Amino acid sequence: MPIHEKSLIRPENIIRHESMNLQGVDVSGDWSTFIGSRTITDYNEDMQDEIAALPGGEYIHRCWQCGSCTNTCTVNAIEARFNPRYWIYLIRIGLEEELLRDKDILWQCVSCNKCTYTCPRDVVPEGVMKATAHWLELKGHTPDSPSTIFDREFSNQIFATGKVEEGRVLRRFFASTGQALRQPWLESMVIGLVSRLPVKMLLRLGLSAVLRPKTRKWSKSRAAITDYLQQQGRAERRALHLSAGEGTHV
Amino acid sequence: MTHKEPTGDYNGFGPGWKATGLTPAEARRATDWVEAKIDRRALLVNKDRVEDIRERMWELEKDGEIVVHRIGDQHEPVVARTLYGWEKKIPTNSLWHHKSCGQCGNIPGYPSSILWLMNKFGIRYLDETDQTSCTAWNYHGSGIGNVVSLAAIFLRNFHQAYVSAQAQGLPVGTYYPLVHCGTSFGNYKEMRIYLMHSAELREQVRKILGKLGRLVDGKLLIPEEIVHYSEWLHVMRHRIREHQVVDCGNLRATIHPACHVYKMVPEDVIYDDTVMDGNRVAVSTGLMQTLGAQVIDYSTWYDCCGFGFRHIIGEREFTRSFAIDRKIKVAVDEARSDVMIGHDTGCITTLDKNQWIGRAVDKVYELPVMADCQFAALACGAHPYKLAQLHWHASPFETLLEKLGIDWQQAKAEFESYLKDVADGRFETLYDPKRAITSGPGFVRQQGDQAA
Amino acid sequence: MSESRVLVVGSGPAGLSAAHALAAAGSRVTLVEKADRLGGAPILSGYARLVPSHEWARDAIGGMVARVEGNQRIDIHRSAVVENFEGSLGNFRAKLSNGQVIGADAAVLCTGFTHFDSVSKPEWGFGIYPDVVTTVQVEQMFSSGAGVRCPSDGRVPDRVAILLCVGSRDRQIGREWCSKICCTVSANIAMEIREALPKSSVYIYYMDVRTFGLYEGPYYWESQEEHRVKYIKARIAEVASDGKRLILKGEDTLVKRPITIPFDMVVQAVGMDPNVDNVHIASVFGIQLDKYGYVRKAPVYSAAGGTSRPGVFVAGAATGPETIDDSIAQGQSAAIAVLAAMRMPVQEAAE
Amino acid sequence: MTTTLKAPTPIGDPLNGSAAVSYEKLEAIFDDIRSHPLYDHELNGCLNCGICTATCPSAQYYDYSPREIVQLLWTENLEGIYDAMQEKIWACAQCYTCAARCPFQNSPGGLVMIMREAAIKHGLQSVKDVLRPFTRVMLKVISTGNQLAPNMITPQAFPDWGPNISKIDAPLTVLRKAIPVPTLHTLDTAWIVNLKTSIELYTIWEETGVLQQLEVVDSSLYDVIVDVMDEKRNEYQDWLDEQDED
Repeated sequence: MPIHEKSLIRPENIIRHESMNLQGVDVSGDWSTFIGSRTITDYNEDMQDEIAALPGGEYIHRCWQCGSCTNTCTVNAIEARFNPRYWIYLIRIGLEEELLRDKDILWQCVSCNKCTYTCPRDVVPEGVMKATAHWLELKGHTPDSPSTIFDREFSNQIFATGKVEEGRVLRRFFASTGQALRQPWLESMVIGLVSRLPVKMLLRLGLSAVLRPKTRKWSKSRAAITDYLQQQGRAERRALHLSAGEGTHV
Repeated sequence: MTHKEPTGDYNGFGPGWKATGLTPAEARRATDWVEAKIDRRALLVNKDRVEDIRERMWELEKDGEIVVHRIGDQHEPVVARTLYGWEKKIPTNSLWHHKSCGQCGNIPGYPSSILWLMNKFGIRYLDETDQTSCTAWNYHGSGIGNVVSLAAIFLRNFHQAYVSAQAQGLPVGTYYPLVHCGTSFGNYKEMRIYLMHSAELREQVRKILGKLGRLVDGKLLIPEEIVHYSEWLHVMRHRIREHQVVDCGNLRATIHPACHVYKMVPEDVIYDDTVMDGNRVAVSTGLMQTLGAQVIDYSTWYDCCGFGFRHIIGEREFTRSFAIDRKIKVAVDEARSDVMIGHDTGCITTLDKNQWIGRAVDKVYELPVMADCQFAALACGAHPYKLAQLHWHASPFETLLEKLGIDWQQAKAEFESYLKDVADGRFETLYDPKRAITSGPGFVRQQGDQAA
Repeated sequence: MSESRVLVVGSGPAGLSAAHALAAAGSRVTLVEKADRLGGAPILSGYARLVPSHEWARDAIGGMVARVEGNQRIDIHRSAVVENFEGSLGNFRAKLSNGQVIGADAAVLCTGFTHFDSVSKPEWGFGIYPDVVTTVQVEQMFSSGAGVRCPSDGRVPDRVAILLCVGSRDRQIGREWCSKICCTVSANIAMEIREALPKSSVYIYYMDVRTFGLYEGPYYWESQEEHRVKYIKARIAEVASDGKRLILKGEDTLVKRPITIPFDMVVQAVGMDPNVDNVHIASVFGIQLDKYGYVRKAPVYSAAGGTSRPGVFVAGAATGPETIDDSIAQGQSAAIAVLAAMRMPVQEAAE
Repeated sequence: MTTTLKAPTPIGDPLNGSAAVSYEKLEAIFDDIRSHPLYDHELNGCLNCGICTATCPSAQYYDYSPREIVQLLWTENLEGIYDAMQEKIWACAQCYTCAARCPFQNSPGGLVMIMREAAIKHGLQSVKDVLRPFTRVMLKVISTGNQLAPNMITPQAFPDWGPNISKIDAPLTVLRKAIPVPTLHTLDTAWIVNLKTSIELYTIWEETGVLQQLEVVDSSLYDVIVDVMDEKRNEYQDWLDEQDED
């Protein structure tokens, strides 16, 4: 007897044995199908504090669920599931499992900050979204994607030299993501650039690629920045009850 | 106690009404006393705000709109108290069995235990074939049916109960209907409320019943009380104890109160301060405690069994999931229950039959499930197979019987050999089958009935 | 004009305020209190710190009691009730249960309310599970100095739930009113628990939060901003126990999923019922009650504090759920109404 | 010239992706629900408190919420009501816990029944799908007044009830005869039902429009039942004629 109201059940809550024989009785499929409960049975009481410990999340506890943020939200206008009010509620009372269901759309905040201006309680929802995306990353809920890898290569180079050299970022990005260096779009772009840019600039670009120049007196600044980031990273991991490891990607 | 007949202006305000003749001061004191002693939930403000449908019934009778089938002396009523401290008369004798299709269909030990207990007390009753299901299961499950059809069926069955005694040469109203099924009980109580509230519904139903010849003096016949068998068991519990032969002292019992028994028309349900401090419906719990068992509370006592009305027929995935996770598992893990006792058809079926399939998801529970009347019969020495018909139960009642000191293997052997007699046409019965037909094809007037 | 005599019934905030105001204006006051001491609910029920002053009830209301007890113009009858009351404005006679007969020009009923009895909602577990308590009991835990502990075993609760609207907004039990003060009181209690037990978590289950007027800031906002109290939009359906902890069942209506959450302690924010004696009081004083069982107020636009009977006035929670501050204000307001009513015949004669 | 204030906003059937449903049909369905004699009895208002959903057994398993049903009706959300009539109303277990607990004394379970009746009246596809497994039961209950029969509980129909439908291995006829209540010695019905009784019941079905309901939902079942009952009526008439002759 197949379930008529199947669309009302989360697929992961259906426990089914396509083929099963119990004590000589064939109970395959529908005959042995069970439904798991969708009831919430506990709160994660650390969750609000964890988000609050990350930059941007400091004022999450003020929220009273008026919905102004969602009403003004740029992303919500085209993606109804993007609902900062709802996520703030989930975080505040610690419904982690529910929040994680939306982990793939949660990072889509475009930081327009309309919510920041409209919030009557100064929650800074945009900051909360940022903190939440960060939280997902730290907790390991967001596997590497091309965009996070690109970000990392980009940042690493800045940390290393205080500058960005696009060619190198691209090369490393392709290497890390296992892509061929020779991409048709890249080739045509390079050809376009070479034919249009002044020779002097081309020379400088070529030299930079070889010599990897640094910002002047960078090593001192780098030490200070790295130190700060590591300190920050350790604090964040502590707040999130994660084992002490590397800070953010330095 | 002398009982003055109601007279004058007040005639019709309930059969028990009589003028007290108290002075205003005495009346005030009496009222204070009642208010102090009454059920704790019957708070001052509230009491006046919840409608007692019976009051409307008496008014309609006074206005000549309906006839009320009264519970009389021949029914030997016992008074019980309901949720708000109101009184409800429970008849204990001269009963008309309004059977349950689910009980008779797949838990036959259910009706046989009730009849057996009644025989033990020498109670007069009628078990006849002129009755239908209330059809509420079908309505709640499929949506086929409507308020008019449900109300008409209610009144047809209760009219038959009213006139049934004529077949034995007895006056109408001799037998009072005792409803076996919880859904019928809840449904009939709802229908009575709708009927009392809606003149239009009464008119629609009156036409139909007129066509069937089911009116009394051209009026609808409405029962004074709608009574569930578990209420009868409840008020009989001390008398049942007198017949008890099996010690239940080391038993941990959980109760599954049936939704349609106590959530539909909740103001009509029996609560008793001596049963769980009046915090739980009294039926079944009161009986089990009286028989000496420990009744253990569990966190999902209020939950439904998972029957689902439609689900049990079309979609048992929900039924079995709910029955195991929310009832059986909790009763076993939390209450360490030896037996779960219920008082309604669907619940017993659901909780009993849906345990086995738990093995499919490694939820292996073995909790005996049976009705309060079956347990009471066992406690009074009834045969577990021949009478309580436990072999229709899928849950492992054998362990329970061992705990009660009943040799089930011997009983089983006795029953198996009895089945040979049955196959040869020799069977025992609780009841004279000739009385089962009271009119129409097959009716035979009994010798001596005229004189009875 | 001879000195006026006024009967004040009840010595809670409203009664203490009315008695003092009348005496200060030169009247002779007879104050009748059915309990053996003055102070009304805040004293008799052992409230802790009051909203919004945060003063201890025994200090704040105690001060009002002392002021009245020390007033020569106020004649106090404790452990007494009015058994009979007849006459008309300017000429009433009241017979007290202690046998005394009092003459009065007018009467002010400050008969207050009764805390909702949670036993009437068995599905919420009060009276079944010892760790289900009422806001009044938590007040007592604070005011007695015992601290918030689970009554079952004396342990410090890790997780406390406060259920709003217990005995309010519930047709099942004939209570179709909002008790007005429970949201604020609950926020206050929640903050006090968090202050006393910083490791605990406190959740408030609500339908709406009605910390009206200026209570919004110091209660609703502050409980969240400073004390991290969590508000969950759910009216709890049932409190059960798994034998170890209490289990709360409800629907989180924002997440749209049922919840069954374990708690150590459940606090029921009990509402304000009409005084259980109101039917009796109404018959003794010949006044009407409203459909909920509170004292029916006369139209307020001409003169506040009137009842259905001229010369009988009313103040405070006798007319419906009321705060302590407003009860005190109404006591004074009724005093003015009494004085004005007694002057009326003089004025009419002059005209 | 007439002006339409409410813009017709047709929606498609979410189940079968069929053509959009006209606003007129949505309105007709809601009118039938609202004009049901019990509608005002079951719906008084809503505090949106969630007690009904909290106590609802189905809400523990399905994305089904009695609170949502009440809200849809209370706010007269015609599309939402129609949508709920595809799947959600069939998830209700009809236990009436919601009604027993509602602080406003609504009956969400009762409202679901009203919506099911309306779904049947309008012959929605969901009704036909949902009621397919009910055929045998409906045949039984309409023709005999008994919902359930011993011979319906077979291992083929109930494999999930396990091997022990009876723990005593004997023919069903013998097992039924071994029940000490004589009215239960039957296989086809839960108890023996008088011929006259089932005809009286059939008259009730006819008079109350239940047979028309059935015709909408399952015309072939309807035909079978009409045949069976005609035969019973003839049989009863023959018996009555015999009585007259005597």
